[in-house]
This record gives sequence, structure tokens and C-alpha cells, in this order.
Amino acid sequence: MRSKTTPMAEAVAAIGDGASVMIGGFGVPGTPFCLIEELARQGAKELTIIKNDANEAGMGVDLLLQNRQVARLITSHIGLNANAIRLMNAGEIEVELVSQGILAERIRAGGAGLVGIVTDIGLGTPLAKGKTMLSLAGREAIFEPALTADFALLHAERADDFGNLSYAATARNFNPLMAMAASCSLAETETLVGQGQMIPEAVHTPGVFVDHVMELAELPEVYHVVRR
Amino acid sequence: MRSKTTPMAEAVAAIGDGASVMIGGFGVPGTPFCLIEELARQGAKELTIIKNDANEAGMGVDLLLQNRQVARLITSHIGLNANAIRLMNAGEIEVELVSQGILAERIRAGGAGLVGIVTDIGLGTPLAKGKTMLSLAGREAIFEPALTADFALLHAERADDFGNLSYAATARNFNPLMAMAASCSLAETETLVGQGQMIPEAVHTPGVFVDHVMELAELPEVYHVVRR
Amino acid sequence: MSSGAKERMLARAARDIRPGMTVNLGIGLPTGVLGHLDAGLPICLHSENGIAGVGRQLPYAEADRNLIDAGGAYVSPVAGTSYFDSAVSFSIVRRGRLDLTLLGAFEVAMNGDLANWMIPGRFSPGPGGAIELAQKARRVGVITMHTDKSGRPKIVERCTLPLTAAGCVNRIYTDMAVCDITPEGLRLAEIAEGVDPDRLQSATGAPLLMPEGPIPTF
Amino acid sequence: MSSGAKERMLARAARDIRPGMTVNLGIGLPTGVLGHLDAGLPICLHSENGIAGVGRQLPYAEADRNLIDAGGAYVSPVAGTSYFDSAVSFSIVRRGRLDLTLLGAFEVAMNGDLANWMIPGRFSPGPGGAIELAQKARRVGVITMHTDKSGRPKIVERCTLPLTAAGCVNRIYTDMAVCDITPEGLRLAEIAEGVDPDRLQSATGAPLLMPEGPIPTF
Repeated sequence: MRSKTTPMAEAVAAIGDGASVMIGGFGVPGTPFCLIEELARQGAKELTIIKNDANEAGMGVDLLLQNRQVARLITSHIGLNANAIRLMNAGEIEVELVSQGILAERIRAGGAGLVGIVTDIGLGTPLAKGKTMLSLAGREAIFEPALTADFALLHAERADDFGNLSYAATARNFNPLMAMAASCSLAETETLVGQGQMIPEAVHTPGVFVDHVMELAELPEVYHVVRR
Repeated sequence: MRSKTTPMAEAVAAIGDGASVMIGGFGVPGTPFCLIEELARQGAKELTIIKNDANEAGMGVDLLLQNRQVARLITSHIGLNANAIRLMNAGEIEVELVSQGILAERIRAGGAGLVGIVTDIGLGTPLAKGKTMLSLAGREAIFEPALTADFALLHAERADDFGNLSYAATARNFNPLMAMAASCSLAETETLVGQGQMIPEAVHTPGVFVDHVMELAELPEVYHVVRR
Repeated sequence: MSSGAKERMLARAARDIRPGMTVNLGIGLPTGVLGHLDAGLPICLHSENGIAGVGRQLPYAEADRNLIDAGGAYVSPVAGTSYFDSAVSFSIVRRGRLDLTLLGAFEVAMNGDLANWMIPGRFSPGPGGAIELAQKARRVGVITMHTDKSGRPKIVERCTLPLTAAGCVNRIYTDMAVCDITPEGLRLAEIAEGVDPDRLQSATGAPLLMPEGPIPTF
Repeated sequence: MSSGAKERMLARAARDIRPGMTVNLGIGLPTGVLGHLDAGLPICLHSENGIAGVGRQLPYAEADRNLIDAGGAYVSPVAGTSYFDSAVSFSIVRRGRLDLTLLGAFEVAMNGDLANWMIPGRFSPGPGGAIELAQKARRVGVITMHTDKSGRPKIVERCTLPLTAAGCVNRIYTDMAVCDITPEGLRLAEIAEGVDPDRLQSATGAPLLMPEGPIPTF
């Protein structure tokens, strides 16, 4: 099958001003720090970022926030990044807060080619405000639209050059969902192997969903266990 | 963690008349033939069966059909089982035909604790008839309700006694979705191992979703490749 | 239909499968395209029961009992194959990650409507994955004999059978011709060698737009 | 609140975690329950970032960089641990496969309403998984100091803050008491040793129904 290895700078160059970008990770594990740094270096502006959390100040998606590259952030929790909270409160970025599992489901629904999902999560809370309410068999429910994006940035532990990916431990989190939901998925990987070198049953993201794969020459310190 | 090994006869005895039962498998791979045979032996009646296909005449779910244990079948394709077609045409069983991927999504939505999904699949076809239509942002879409069941019958290649499951090749199909969607999931497994003997990243169905697990002493011929 | 004409039709459809594509071949005639693909062609064959990277069919003696395609044939993996559940499998379809699907047809209309899963009162085994493949693949090709066993056209002005999906078909491969569904109508792209354009039109239930210049043959 | 009273509260909550349960411990006070669980107790700890089978917390020197819990602490696996994506993780929550979740609270009302994620104008970092845990676990326990730092009751007649979920709480564990939400109202189940029932009532923002007979202590 086709090889999809692409130099990181070339793959990221396709991300233009105004693009929507999903970024994997829950805390440090699964966050594609190198891809984010390259996106910060290249400087695309007015981005919509879809990410579980805003990392901590000084790392990951915070680089894009500090760079003023982000117009809109769709996320479930930004409590560990005071910079993100400040930008939200100052109105410098628009933030949409989504219940974590519903964020996962909306992204997955985008990846599954659905229009959306219907849920009772958030009924009677501020999160239901402004949403499309449905009455189904006499019961109230919330329509949550599917989320897709132009690009996804992913971090894999292992990949082959067709783009089959696997993730370590809790580094999986949103990565497989975002791989499906984006029109163009970019995966950095700690180890790149040839086709046939991954167990077909152990692939977490089928390469069909991945457009570009790139091996990291080394893992910068941000990926490691450090007392911050 | 808790051990969930249960003798098959005891686990199946909980399935009473009128129960809804999801059954894994797509063709032969992943079909829990032994669990089905035990359900046929014990004889619960008026069952609602949810299964991708009706197997072939003389095997799998056809045993339940021949036994007149099935009142209703929710499925995507029964073309390989003339007996099922005959019962449907004679009005002896009620059959709901669902597009295969939408069947998978409805079961998955049940397993994900959602009310349902919204899709454009089937617009303008006979499958849209009688369904709840939504108009969202001016576009027509179909509400498809989540499917749950009282029980799921699953076939795993490997399991530990907590109920973590993995499946071989195309035997995965509907099994992981049904494990999530049922209130009580029963898994037969070709190999049973102790906790700690499965790679945590390679588990396809977390044991949290599984209530009873049972090792098959031997695989009857129906599981094997035979020229029929 | 002679076996030669059928194989020529399948070979012609195979030529539209390009390197890098992800492709789903429907059950029946489309599966026959496999025999006309270069084994080294870097494509990814998807089967909706949960495989990306379907390899060649295997005889029973060599089969892996857990590895079939959606049509029930025993198949082999290739280097780079992955397996997944049915929800992920149809996510590939509905998210538009299939570059091409080739499907059979009972009827296909000049506007791209396809009917291939149900004949009311006679045949309704369920849709399987046909609706999702037809509705969501980026490109849908139909492979069919040009006429049915009674000689009636399978390409029609309007489908009479319940639709699989409306306006989904891009190209039709038959034993007599390759036709494209275009905004202007049904356009002849290529004609099988030895087939006369007038005979082709009379075997077709909808008006055929002719290409500019000479008609390419296949 | 003395450290002794806090540990007694956590130990009391730990005693309601029974063999075989699947449990999610919320970030903050509830995580402290871990220290009061017998290591051999056959339970399954779930963390919403994608683990069933969370083991003990690890110091940085021993940590696996890819293995944290939802609170960001480095943790270890146990025999039988599995990892999964965020959609599966919350499927466990919403499908009702959590037998129990223990959560913190800003306010908890006598009808079981819980407010624990937002203080308008002062604190709105996003809900994380709190809403889904509160709304869908089969049983929801709240662990909280009985009063806030200014001595105001945290158990109230009606929440003033935006809700996490309505009517979701079954039991409240505080440094002073264990209270149950019942159809009749807020019922005292147990009182901390040395706490006077009148003082407890005056520290509680809602009327307390007394148990029949003597009040059990913990």
C-alpha cells in the first residue's frame, strides 16, 4: 500500500490561516508537541483549535495561544493553563466548553460521518443553553452536532508508513477519534516501521484515516516525566 | 479485580422469555455458536435478537429461528438464510432491516449511553420510512434511536477472568459494540488467561463491560473452515 | 454475454483503480475486478466486515477461519493490513475515506440513481452495507451487464425499484460501454470494440450523449 | 478541619467501596480515599482519561510518561488493566457501568442537586468529565467538608451555583456526618464521634431527618 511518510515542515505547511485543527492528548500523554511547535513556527493564524485541554502554560497548545494564532478553542477543561483562562476572560479567544465525553462523542461522530448525536447529558445545566432541544417519545434531549476539522495532529508510539498507528497507555485518549474526524491527519510517531511490522489486530488507528506520517528523530524533554 | 468466570449453563439461564439478546458475528467469524446452542437448549421464547446477519440455515442463530424462540429480529442482511427469509415472509417473525453501518452505530450509541444518532444515511430510500425526521440548519436528517439489549452473546479469541477480551481478525465485527450495549454481557472465549496475561493496549473490550466469561473446552466443527 | 466481454468489462473497470486509492469492491461482479489488478499496485482494499488491506482469496485448505471478506470469501492479509470493528469500518465509508466503490446494479438511472438491494415482494434480504457505500464513497462506479437476461436495458431514465441511493453513481461499466453521469446527462465515454453506437443506444433505456470526436474503444 | 477528621471522613467513604465494584474517584478530596482501601480489595478503578484498573500513584522517578490518571498523577497498572480511547472511557460512564463515583462539591442540596464545576465570574475552567460522572454513575457519593472556610454550610436547601447535575447525589460524606438523600429528604445516617447533633444541624443548611433509634457514629 502507499507510503505516506512526509517531512514535518511540508505536511504542516498545508495548514493555512483560518484552518480548524484537532490536536490529540490529555495532559502530556498523546500530545503531539513537535507538530504543535512546527505549527507555531510556521505561524498560521485565526485557527480553530479542538483539544481536550489547553496543556499547561509554556507547553503544547499554549505556544499557539501565546503566539496569538488561536481565534477559537473547543475544549473540555483549561483549568491548568492560567494563560488560556486569561485570554478567555479578556475575550481575546472564543472558548466553547464541552463536557469531556460529549466532546469525544462529537469528534467521533464527525469521524463516523454522522450529522450528530442525541444525548441527555447536561440537561438542566448551563451547558444546555443555546443548544437544539429535541422532544423524542415525550422525553427531552439535546442534539449535539458532529465535529470535523480540516486537520488533526496526532502523536503515536508506533506507526508504519501506510499510517497504521498505535498508542501507548493513556496516550491514546482523543487521538484515534481525531484521526477519523479530520479531512487531513498528520501523525508524528516515536517509532516508524515498515508495512507488515505491526500486528493487524493491535492497530488502534487504521492507516486509511492517516494522510501523513513522520518519525521523530528524538523526543524533546517536554514528552518526558519531569517535575514541573 | 473480580473474577467473572461462570459456567455457561448458569450464565445463559438468566436469559428469560421476552429478553432482548445481541449476538456478535459477521458470517462465521465472531459468532458465539456454543452460547447460541446453549440458549437453544434452554429454550427461552419470544426473544428479540439483534444480529448483523442470520447465519446460514442450520447453524448459529438459525437454531433459534427453527426452535421458534425468536419473535423479532433486528438485522442488516439475511440473504444467506432461506429459512429466515421464509419466516419473515410468512409473518412468523418480525424483521427490522437496518443499514449495516447504522446498525453498528445504533448499537454503539446504546453502549455509549446516548439517546441516539442523527444521520443522512437512507434519505430518499425505503429505509427512511416511518422514522423520526429532523430539520437541522435547514437540512433534513434522520434520528436513529440507540439500541440496547438485556444480554449480549460474544465470541472472543482470548480473555482474562476479569472479562478483558480480544478478537481475531474479522471475528471482531459487532462483538465490542454489543459488549458495551448490553446490560449483561456473556463472552465465550477460545483461551482464558489470568489477569495480567493480556497486553493492556491490546485489549479490544475492557472487562468493565463484561459480566460473565467462559472458556470453550473445544471448538465444535462449525467454527472451522469447512466446505459446506 | 460472452465471457470475453465480461472480462473486458472487468479489466476496463480495473484500469480506473489508481495507485494510492482506498477501494471497496461490492459483492458479485465487482469482486471479479480483483483478477485484473496488478498485484504490485499500491492500493488499499477495504471490506466492510472490518479489514483495510484485503489480500487474495484463499482456497478452503489454506484459509484462516477468522478471516473472511464481506462476501464470505476466505481472504489473506497483506503487509499493512489492519482489522477493526463494524463501527470503525463504516466510519471509513461515511467519512468519505473510500476513494472508490464499485457496485452491482438492478437498475441505474441517467441521473445517477442506483437500485441494487430490493425487489419488492420478491427479494428483500436487507441492505447490508450497500446504501452507505453508494451514498458516501467519493466515487461510485457501477458494474453491470448492459441488459438483463430478457434483453431489457439496465440503464434507465428513472429507476422503478426502491433506491439504494439517489444521484450517487459517477460511472457505469458494462459489457458494451463505459458511460458517465454528467450534469448534462448520460454521456458515452467509451464503447466496447465491435459494438455499434446505434445498437448501444437501442440497448440503453436513456438517451446517450456522444463524446466529441471519435468514440474511444476498450 | 483537623487532619484526623478528614482522614476519618475518607476512611468512612472507603468502607462503602465493596468487592467487585467499578469506581471512579474524582479529582481532589475523593482521590484521598485510595489511601484507605485495602490493596487486596478486588475492585476496578476507572479514570476517565482511558484506564480501567488504576494502580497506585508513582513518584516521578518511577513514572511511565504515558500513564497518568485524569488528575495528572502518574499511576501504575494492575494485573488486568486495560487502556482505551476517550469515547470508550465515557461510554463506561454513560452506559451505567460505574457502580460508584465519589465527587467533590461546592454545594450539594437536600434534593441531591450537585454544583461542583463553576462559579460564575470567578471560576469556569470547563466541566471536564464531572457532569457525565454525576449524571450517570449508578451511585454518586459526595465527599466534602461540612462547612466552607468561612463556616457556611455546604449542604443547602437549594443550590445557588450552576448545577453539575440535578438530583444525582445518593450519599454525602463530611468531616461531621454521613447523610443520605432520600425521597423524604436529607437523612442523617451516621455522625462523627464527638459531634453533637444540634451542632451538626446548625452547620447544615437544610433540615436533617434523624435515624430511628440511636445515631450510629463513625
